Amino acid sequence: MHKFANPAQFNRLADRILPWAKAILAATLLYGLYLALFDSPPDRQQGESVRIMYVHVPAAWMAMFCYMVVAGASFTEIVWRHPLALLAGKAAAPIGATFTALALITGALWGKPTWGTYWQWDGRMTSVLVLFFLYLGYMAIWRSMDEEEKAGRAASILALVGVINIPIIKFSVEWWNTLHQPASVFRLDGPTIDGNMLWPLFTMAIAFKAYFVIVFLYRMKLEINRRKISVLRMSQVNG
Amino acid sequence: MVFEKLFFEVNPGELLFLRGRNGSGKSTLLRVVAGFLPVRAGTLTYGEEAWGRGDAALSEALVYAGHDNALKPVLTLRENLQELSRLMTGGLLAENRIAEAAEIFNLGRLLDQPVRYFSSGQRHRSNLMRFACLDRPLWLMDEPTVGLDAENRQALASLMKNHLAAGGMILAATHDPIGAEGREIDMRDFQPTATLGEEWL
Amino acid sequence: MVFEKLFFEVNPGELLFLRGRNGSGKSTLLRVVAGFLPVRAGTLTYGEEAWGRGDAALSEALVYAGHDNALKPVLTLRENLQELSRLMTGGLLAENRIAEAAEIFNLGRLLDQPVRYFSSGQRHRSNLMRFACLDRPLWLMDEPTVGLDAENRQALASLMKNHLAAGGMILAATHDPIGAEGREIDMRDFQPTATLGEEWL
Amino acid sequence: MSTSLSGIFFGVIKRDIRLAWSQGGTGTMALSFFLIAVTLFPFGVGPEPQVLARIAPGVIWVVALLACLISLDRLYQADFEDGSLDDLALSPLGLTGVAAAKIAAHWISTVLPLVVASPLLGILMNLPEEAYGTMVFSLLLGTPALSLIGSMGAALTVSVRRGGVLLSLLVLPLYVPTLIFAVGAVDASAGHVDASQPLALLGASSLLALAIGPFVSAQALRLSLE
Amino acid sequence: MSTSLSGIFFGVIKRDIRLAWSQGGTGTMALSFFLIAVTLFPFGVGPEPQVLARIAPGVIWVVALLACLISLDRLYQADFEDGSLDDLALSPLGLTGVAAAKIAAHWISTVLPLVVASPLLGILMNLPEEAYGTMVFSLLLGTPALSLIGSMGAALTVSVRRGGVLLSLLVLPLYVPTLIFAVGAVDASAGHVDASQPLALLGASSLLALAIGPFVSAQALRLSLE
Ligand code: HEM
Ligand SMILES: Nc1ncnc2c1ncn2[C@@H]1O[C@H](COP(=O)(O)OP(=O)(O)OP(=O)(O)O)[C@@H](O)[C@H]1O
Ligand SMILES: Nc1ncnc2c1ncn2[C@@H]1O[C@H](COP(=O)(O)OP(=O)(O)OP(=O)(O)O)[C@@H](O)[C@H]1O
Ligand SMILES: [Mg+2]
Ligand SMILES: [Mg+2]
Repeated sequence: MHKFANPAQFNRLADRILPWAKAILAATLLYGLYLALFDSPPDRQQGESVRIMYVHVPAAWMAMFCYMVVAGASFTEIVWRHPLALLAGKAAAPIGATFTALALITGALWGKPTWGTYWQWDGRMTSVLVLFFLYLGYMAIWRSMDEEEKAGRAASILALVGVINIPIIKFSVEWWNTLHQPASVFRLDGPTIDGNMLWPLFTMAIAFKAYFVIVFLYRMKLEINRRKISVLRMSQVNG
Repeated sequence: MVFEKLFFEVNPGELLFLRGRNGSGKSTLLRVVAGFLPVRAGTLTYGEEAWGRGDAALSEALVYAGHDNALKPVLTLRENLQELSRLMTGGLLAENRIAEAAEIFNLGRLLDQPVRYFSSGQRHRSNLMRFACLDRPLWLMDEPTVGLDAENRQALASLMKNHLAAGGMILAATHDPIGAEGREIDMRDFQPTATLGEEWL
Repeated sequence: MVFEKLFFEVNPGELLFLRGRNGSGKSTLLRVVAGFLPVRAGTLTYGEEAWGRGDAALSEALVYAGHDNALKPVLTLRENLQELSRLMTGGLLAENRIAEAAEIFNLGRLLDQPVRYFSSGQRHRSNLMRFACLDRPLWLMDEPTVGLDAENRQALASLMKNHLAAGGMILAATHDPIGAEGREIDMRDFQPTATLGEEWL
Repeated sequence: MSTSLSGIFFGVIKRDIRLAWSQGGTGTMALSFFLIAVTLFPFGVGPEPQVLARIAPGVIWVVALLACLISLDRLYQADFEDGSLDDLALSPLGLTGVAAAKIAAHWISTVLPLVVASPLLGILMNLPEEAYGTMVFSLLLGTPALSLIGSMGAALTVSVRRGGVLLSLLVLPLYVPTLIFAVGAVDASAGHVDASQPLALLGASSLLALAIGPFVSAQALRLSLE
Repeated sequence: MSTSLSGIFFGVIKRDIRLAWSQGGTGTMALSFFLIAVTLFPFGVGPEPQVLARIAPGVIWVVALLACLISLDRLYQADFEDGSLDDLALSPLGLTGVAAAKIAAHWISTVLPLVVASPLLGILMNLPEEAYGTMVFSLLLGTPALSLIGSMGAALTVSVRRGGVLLSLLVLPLYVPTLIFAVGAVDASAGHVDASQPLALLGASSLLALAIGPFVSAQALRLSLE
């Protein structure tokens, strides 16, 4: 594990992964978009607007997934004081925030034709909005503190406290029976979505994941370089 | 920052001065010893035992006075001292104990004044009174002479000497001569290095 | 507090030390001269003219450095100095001027570092740089030696001497010997009295 | 010298209550903010009684929450700035105990007065009579969560200049569940519906906050000493 | 050395905007508070679109006012604490000019972003479409009064620890007229009524605040130096 604490090692690993991730992204995104836009049937009730799903659902999954990445990195940092973990959280958070915003926006756009309103204060939307604010808070702490490391640890504490929100998002549709769709893909009794829709959905989900990996790795490399600069600066101050 | 090749010990009855240029890490080192900053490598031992951050044993062994005077401006000097004592021991100080401590720094007259009216030197002396009020073996003093007039520097010196004579230990960072005898540690001898290892450079 | 029988003058090329015990009113007097505190009785004159609080003439004649270092932690030392200059003159300082001033206190290396990383002594020296950066005849210095190491005290002394040689005036409150020659005012000679007149007693 | 941990614990509580009610303390201030901000709403929304009655529980709770937030800003900040936090950290009680004591003191000195004043605002906002009891009860049950969650945020932002507003960003989203349960309960009793389920959830969120609040606060405070 | 007063004036504005948007500044933070606090109201009041639409102008204005208030807290406090206030007082521009520059910087860096963000909150609060224009315009016209009045309060409380909440006490009542005119204007256009009269009053209150704000602030700051 501590082998990857070495930034040079990490950079080498990242460089090996990046081309693969780019290839997967290109392939799945093109294929997924083709399937989603042309090759999948319109919904019986919703018509063409159902195509928003192929962005909305993967984005919502990624929003939660990124948060778990941030939380995992935070846990690693708190327990083992692992410098790369610190940066991993910092690198993942803005991506997660972007996906969360995307899920919120596509959800709102989808809501207008289906429910007749952009926004409703139901449990799921609310808890996703809270998730968005948690991301903002996490990034704000990073920005607001004097020293990187201290800021990162403070942000990590917040991220861990905020994990409570993830099960709330997941189960909100069951706890409060509201407008939003209950789980129809990841269910104990198997998916209830039609296979014609399931397949493009998964392709898009893979594309989103690949996109995450690419941006994440680039951001990590950036953060490592920034870190080097600030170390240089500090050693200058200390003479 | 990290210190390299830093090794020293303080024995009962001993006074250790930290000397060094501005920014050489004196305050940082004191805060490490007080347990505020983590020890990245190496160990800190007290008697036989290793000291961790936030150990109860640690808090019952030392008195620390840093750059800031930990005084509440709305409380009087006496109330400030009583709050400190209650925080450190759970009990109040005897009145005559306070009066004696105030005499040392010539603050008797000000005991029942709210601290917000004090001049900078008076505040600093009020903060130094904690050393006379709490019975703890190890004193950590960060620039204790700052802003003191000649008379009060002597008072400080004799307070420190008494503590040493009673078997206490003192670690003091200062630029001024204090007037008490002690060994010196020159911070120049320990190269501070950057917080992160070489691989980041 | 009010000073009784206080009379002094500073002439071009002259350095005046305010001496006195803690709480004798040195800082207060400096703040009166700087125009922060009102003069309750008597007058303060500069050249031929009386000085009032907040006079523009007053602000263009003096530089003041008090107990706090007026530095913004998020800005670098250079930015702090530029902001100060812009506030006092509306213009920016020449780069070589800043570089020279930084050399005096050995801060050249730190010019482009955010001030939040500085140790207490480094901050204090950064604050003293204002004297070298602004061209004003009267310097008001409240405990300028606090927390400085030996080397920097010398630098301060020679900075002060240069200013005096150029016909400047300095009023400095301090407990430490500074190493520059000057007249001393002993605050003991002026009994401070209560703020309100006798008729209230 | 024998140390008495309970002596220290109650000592910290007493100290903080005293400071909160001394000159410039947060005690009176949060209360006044609460009163003034609630009275702003009739100005902002207009004086129609039905509208006011409809929004009364929500406004009272939201403003109580904001008042609490504003006072939290300086929960640890004041001690941090004057160096007392170093002393708190050196207390034999340990930082978790100190944080617990400070949170208790905050609740007693600052939040409890809001609870006591809330019926008065109920009158101003034309709250239905049936709802008064539940409102006060929901405040008693839910506000400890506000102090506890707020303490975590305050501790995280303590070494941040202008932490106050960052604090809001961190803490307000975490207040949302408490707010929803509380207003749910008050609305239920205003509409003569059984309020026991939202009240139970409210109590549960206070308990959850109690379980992690002091510990997380202590960790964050330790960080700020570094 | 020649001094350029306008150079100083714009220098102070630039300095303060830079500090507000630098690490930990109030710029981003007031904005986040605004967004979060407005979103709390639907939680508190419940999601019914008609109710929300009815109270939207009031809530948005009240919360903008509170966000402004919170950021005002440190308008002079930060300079007071680190000793820069002494420097500001010694500037040849004079304290009145400095106060004017700082108020301008506060409005630009902290309040303007709120105005820009307000249409978004209009959507969240289900504000009637006709009212958007007037809302933004009323904010543009009325918020300078908030900065100006707030500056007086901030200056008065600058030497008081925990001035923040004392500040609310002083400033909130003075905000009431501005609030009434502004909400009146927005409500008028939401109901297709002519809003020019309340808007004129709103502009007048900003002008009045402009006339006395910087001067009173300077006097109060002088006091705090003593
Ligand atoms: C802004 C509003 C919305 C938000 C924040 C939101 C959020 C979410 C989230 C977080 C998920 C992932 C849930 C999980 O994996 O368990 C999800 C899934 C989903 N959403 Fe939304 N959503 C919104 C609006 C909508 C609308 C308007 C529709 C369509 C009528 C919709 C349809 C779906 C569907 C079909 C799923 C997949 C459910 C599953 O398979 O688990 N959502 N949404
Ligand atoms: N606001 C105030 N009201 C009344 N008295 C005050 C006030 N502030 C300070 N004093 C008193 O005025 C006296 C002078 O204070 P001043 O700060 O000028 O002393 P000083 O000579 O600078 O001391 P030091 O060497 O400690 O800095 C002190 O005795 C102090 O207690
Ligand atoms: N948060 C920080 N992170 C990294 N380095 C820091 C930090 N704070 C201070 N430093 C640097 O650590 C060095 C040691 O600072 P320290 O305060 O211990 O010095 P000091 O010996 O007490 O100096 P002084 O005599 O000026 O008080 C300084 O060079 C300072 O720039
Ligand atoms: Mg130091
Ligand atoms: Mg003084």
